[in-house]
Amino acid sequence: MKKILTAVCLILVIVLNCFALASCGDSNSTETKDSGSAFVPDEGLTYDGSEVEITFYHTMGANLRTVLDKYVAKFNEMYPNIKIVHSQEGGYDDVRDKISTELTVGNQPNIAYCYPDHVALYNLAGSVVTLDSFINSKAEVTKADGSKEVLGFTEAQIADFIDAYYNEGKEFGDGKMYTLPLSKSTEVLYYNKTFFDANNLSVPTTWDELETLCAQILTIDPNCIPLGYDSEANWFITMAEQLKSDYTSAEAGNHFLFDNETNRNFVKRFSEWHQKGYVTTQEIYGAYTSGLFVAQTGTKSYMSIGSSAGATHQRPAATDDGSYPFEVGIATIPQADASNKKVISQGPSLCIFNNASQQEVVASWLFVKYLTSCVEFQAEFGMVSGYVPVLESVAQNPVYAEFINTANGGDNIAALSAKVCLEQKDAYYTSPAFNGSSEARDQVGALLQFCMVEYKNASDKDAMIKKAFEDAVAECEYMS
Amino acid sequence: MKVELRNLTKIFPSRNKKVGGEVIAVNDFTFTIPDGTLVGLLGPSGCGKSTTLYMISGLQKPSSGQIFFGEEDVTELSPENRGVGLVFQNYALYPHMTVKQNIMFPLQNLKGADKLTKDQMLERALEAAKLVQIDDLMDRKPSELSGGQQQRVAIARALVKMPRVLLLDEPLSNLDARLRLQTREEIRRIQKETGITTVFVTHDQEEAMSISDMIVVMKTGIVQQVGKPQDIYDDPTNLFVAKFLGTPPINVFKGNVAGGKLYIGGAAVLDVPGVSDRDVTVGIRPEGFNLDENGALVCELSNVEVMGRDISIVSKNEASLNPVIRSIINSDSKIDATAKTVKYSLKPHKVFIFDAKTEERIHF
Amino acid sequence: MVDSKQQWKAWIYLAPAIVLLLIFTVWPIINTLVMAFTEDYSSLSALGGKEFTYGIKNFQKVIEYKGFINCLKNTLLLCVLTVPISTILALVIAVCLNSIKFLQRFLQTIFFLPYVTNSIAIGMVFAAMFNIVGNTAADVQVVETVGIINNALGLFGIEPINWINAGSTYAANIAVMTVYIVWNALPFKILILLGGLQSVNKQYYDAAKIDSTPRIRVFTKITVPLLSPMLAYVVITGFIGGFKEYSSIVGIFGDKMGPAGDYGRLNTMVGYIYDSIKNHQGRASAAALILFGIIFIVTMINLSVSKKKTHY
Amino acid sequence: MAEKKTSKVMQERDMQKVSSVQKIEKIIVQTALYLFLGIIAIIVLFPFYWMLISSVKSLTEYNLPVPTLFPKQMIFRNYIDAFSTANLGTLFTNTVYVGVVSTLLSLVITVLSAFAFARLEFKGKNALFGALLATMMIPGELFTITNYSTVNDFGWMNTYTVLIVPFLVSVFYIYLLKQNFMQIPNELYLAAKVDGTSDLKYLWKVMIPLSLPTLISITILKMMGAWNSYVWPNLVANDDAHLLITNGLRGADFTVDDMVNYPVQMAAVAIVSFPLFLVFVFLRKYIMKGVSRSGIKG
Repeated sequence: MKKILTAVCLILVIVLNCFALASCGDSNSTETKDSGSAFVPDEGLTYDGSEVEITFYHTMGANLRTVLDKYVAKFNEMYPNIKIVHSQEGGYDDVRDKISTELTVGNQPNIAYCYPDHVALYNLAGSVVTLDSFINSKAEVTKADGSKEVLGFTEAQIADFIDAYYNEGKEFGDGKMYTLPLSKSTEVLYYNKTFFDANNLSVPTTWDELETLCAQILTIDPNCIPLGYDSEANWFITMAEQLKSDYTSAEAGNHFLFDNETNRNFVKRFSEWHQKGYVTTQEIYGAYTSGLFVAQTGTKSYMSIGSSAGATHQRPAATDDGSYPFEVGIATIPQADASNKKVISQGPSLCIFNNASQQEVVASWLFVKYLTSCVEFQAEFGMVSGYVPVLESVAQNPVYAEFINTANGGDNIAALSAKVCLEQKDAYYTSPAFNGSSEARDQVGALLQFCMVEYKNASDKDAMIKKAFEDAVAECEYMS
Repeated sequence: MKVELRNLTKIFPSRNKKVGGEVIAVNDFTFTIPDGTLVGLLGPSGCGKSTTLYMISGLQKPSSGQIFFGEEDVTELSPENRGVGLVFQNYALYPHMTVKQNIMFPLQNLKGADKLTKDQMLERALEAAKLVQIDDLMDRKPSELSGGQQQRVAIARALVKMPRVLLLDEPLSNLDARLRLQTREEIRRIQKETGITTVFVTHDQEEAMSISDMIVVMKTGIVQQVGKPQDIYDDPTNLFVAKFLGTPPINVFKGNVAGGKLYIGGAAVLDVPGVSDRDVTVGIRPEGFNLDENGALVCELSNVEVMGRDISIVSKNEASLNPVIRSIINSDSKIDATAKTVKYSLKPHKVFIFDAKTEERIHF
Repeated sequence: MVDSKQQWKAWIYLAPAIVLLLIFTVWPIINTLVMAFTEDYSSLSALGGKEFTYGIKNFQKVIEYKGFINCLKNTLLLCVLTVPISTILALVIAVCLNSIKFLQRFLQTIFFLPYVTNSIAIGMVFAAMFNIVGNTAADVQVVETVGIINNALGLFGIEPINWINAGSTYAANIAVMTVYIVWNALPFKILILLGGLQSVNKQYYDAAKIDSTPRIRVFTKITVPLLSPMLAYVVITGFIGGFKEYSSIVGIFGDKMGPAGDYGRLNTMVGYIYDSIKNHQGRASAAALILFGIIFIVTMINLSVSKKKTHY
Repeated sequence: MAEKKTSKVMQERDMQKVSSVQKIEKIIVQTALYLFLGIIAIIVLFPFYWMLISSVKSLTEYNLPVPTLFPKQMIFRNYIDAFSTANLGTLFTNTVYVGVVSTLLSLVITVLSAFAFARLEFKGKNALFGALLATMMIPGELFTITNYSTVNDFGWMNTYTVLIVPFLVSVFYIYLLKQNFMQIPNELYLAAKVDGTSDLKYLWKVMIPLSLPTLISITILKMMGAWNSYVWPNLVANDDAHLLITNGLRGADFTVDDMVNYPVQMAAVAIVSFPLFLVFVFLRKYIMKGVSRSGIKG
């Protein structure tokens, strides 16, 4: 005991000494730089053809990497001196965690898959390159064959982006462009078309219709949960968007606005639905809702709201003769106002990191520009991944058009999903991104889930919901 | 309590599994230990003496044969029901308990009608401690005791439950020479005082001789000779027993018998009437020599050691199977220490002859 | 004995270890201390040029956080439950293993298996075994399956218990965590205790047998005291490990650290540190120092108790 | 003194009865022992069984709400997938290389330090040892960030050095070996001194052979560490040339259309666990000896 006490004293003495040194060092090294300001590339900067190596972190599986490699090769035909080194770093969170550690020593990649809140985090260090000056740049770059291209986007190229996707890159509260969309997905409503047809049910377009429909389905099959919803967070955020109530804002010091009457009301409404057995979610149910939807025995659901990219999981296993036990239908998710549809936009964007070498930055831009604006790549990547291309003109690409034409609720369900996504392209919305936006997302999801679960036992249900909202806001404030 | 062993045999599977086979540790041992005696099991290591002890304790089961305590067959009885006390070679005192706790431990296991109150236990423990004279060390831990003290605690622990039979496994081997002498007297005294039938194992013949009422000499699992210590010393049944007992050890010579005379190295040293002609091995106790100018046994003198009352003479002879011959002579005899040779005559009752092949004793 | 020659020689022997420890252990500890007293420190913000003041605000923030008490409670509760249970169970298993001959090695190998397996995989398996599939928290309930554990309990006529799903009770969650942590902790403890048992002189047991000692008494009066140094070791390391509990909860409940509907319910001290370490390194460091303080105090208590209780 | 009392005590019993009761009791106890151990063994084994069956299930079957206890269809392709998604040859070579080198160096450092603590006298020995033990109580996660920046400053990124050097010193191993060394009688050391044997020679000729089981245990634990390490290698050496087995398999593509392909991941976990399991089976004897000999005492 005495031994260890002495030891601790020893450590403390050493530490206190070093502490003094360290603090001196820190205060001296403070630079005169605005906190969290973004990196803006020099005006008139252009790629001079020098040899650079670009690293790119993503989460692509093997099949997608094959596609990427193919287009890297094509890119290198134009710019042979830009070497692209890309690596799969696990999931989106892994990419974020790795980069935020690497940033501290200046070891970050040049390009990475990102979600808006990741960019907000990186921006604390001012490490993400704003893209506006690149996009608008009229400077010229010489390709390997001697031809030239403009460094920035043309008007037509910008117009070709699906608006909501493109605008997501500007949701950081300062109006600047930080990211470009690579491929996107959304939520769609999968329904058991065979069952709907047999029972003469119509696909719900509003939440009111859905409520009636659930009651109806329960009379047909009492041992079912009519609707399975993948993500409570998406549900909450989408509802706030559909009902035009506040969720978050990018304005500093006033981020978390979701504690309001409208939001409390829909949370209460959905909690009641849950209690009535209308709806369940993946977490609450304890198994994939897609599994519930495709189940052939036991409990089933007849509708499932989930990612458009996961369409193949919403298809029942084929029988021995290759046919499916039921046909899947895909539709836009129910709305508050069927005339003003809102569906969430998710999926990776690309951001570029600041780097000592300006040539690396501009070369990164060239590659990002290539991936986001190349119609062939967007088409092929979309077909392989199940994600939706971010360019409107991809629909005219013959290969992709053929893909969409074959859409059905069986073998070509991925195409069907993509088709629905393309049809609702004007309905996409995105949320403000700031440091803490992912916390807000987690909290509202947990909040909706908490209320759905606790509703049964709470004596004063309104008070319970009110408290849950207050706690969620407090947690967001604390964690951001 | 009389202890009777009938045809006791213990066979172990051989340790070397690849070769297979088995090792006979104890072979057909029949012996009755009279009530209240102190018996020593004596033999070199690996002779089966410890195995025999463990079979009596019940820690090992005999392969065949029976064990009786009095008239009762205890062969199948497990050790806890035999009512024996066992003192281990390393004492096996519980290191985490005080002397008192160690001694009281067996008493706390008594059940039913035998159950004692705490005071009774303390009283019994103290009684046992007094018997081995450690009653002033009751609150010490074993690690705070000397080897001899630990030994006494172990004996007290074995005695405190008043066993029917007390068993001691090499009780003195972990003690230094002085303590050994003292402790063996102690064991003898305690045994006499309690009158408990006691069996102890030793490889030290001196120890066995000094305190035992009876000795069992064993070799490779087979009992060689059973008897009182002096009887065995005076009348060994074979060369092994003759060699194993006695300090200094017996002197052994190559010899032969011809015409009723015993020859060693060509010299007729003794008359052995009635023994037919053959090659023999001759054993002569160190005290079996007389200094005799006319003695037939001529040896080359190496050294003379005066040991107070006696003198010990170290000499050499071609026929000797030992490197040297050691004789003990009364110091009254005169010897010229500078002489080249020494001549001996022999005391017939201290000379044993054994068949050269079977090593069995040949009486004359 | 302390001559100057031995002095410098000792330091030469220790040099490689000390140099590496200074670089990779002591320096990080100092850095942690600095961060803990740098108010609202965040390494990314620091990179962005934000200036910080020094003070104890991080500690205040940690202690004032309402979830912190919850983390502390969970950590303590799991420690207090799992350390004794796993130690006793490991002891019983080790003693049983030590007293059989047939299949001893085989069983020993089996009991060591959890040690060589990836904990994430095992967590997934446990979660699946306790998982109830159904809308358990609704008035209108549709239950698909109650899980293997509930099926097994059903054989004894026990109603299915909602262990880890939406609407489950805190007690049920803790019960599952206890089972899982104990399961995870067993192999190392069995290994240490069995190793200890096998080094105990067999004569003590023979002596006890001769003295007609009942099995229970042999266990409590001989085995346990003779094993007390190993037991103390196992308990102390168990507590240190217990206070660092995190990954096992992730294994069962995922990184949300709680059942659906009540995320964070089972969060622990290290869980809090992990939550904060991404962007609130100041708070994370402060919390780590607080945790170190607690572990230190508990270890001291453990050591002084074991000094009294362990023998020789 | 006791003869009378003893006879009373001992002979009142019906010995024949005692003997048969004894036998029955023994059988019951043995049965109970095996039953207890058997049940625990099943509980211990079940998750493994689960891992193995999960590793041959299809993703669809794995995701069924009611899990199947035996796969309807064995898909051994999962193992091939797990293998082929990562460059297994390089992974194994890298891991073995890092494991062997770091184990050897670690052993040298551990032996030297443990010897200094166990046999040499120097000022501040106890305080230093206490300080080492205290570092074991600090949650190691906190070290990562600082160490990351340290190795970056050293320019060690994506080298074998960064995988080997930072974790060469383990206070736990030093502690274990020191305890072991302390049990070797000091007389041996003094005898060696008298004979003029150098410390190093004594260490090599006496201490090391005598504590071989502990050293083997440390070797195994260290190898296991190399086999299972994930967070640090993933951060500092994630290029193909230095990828370790766990990173290779975990980082490998187990996602299919946004969903983790757990069966393939389970197969990967099984593959990673298997060599460790073999090591334990074959070296069990040494591990047990090492643990018991180190004689851990408070």
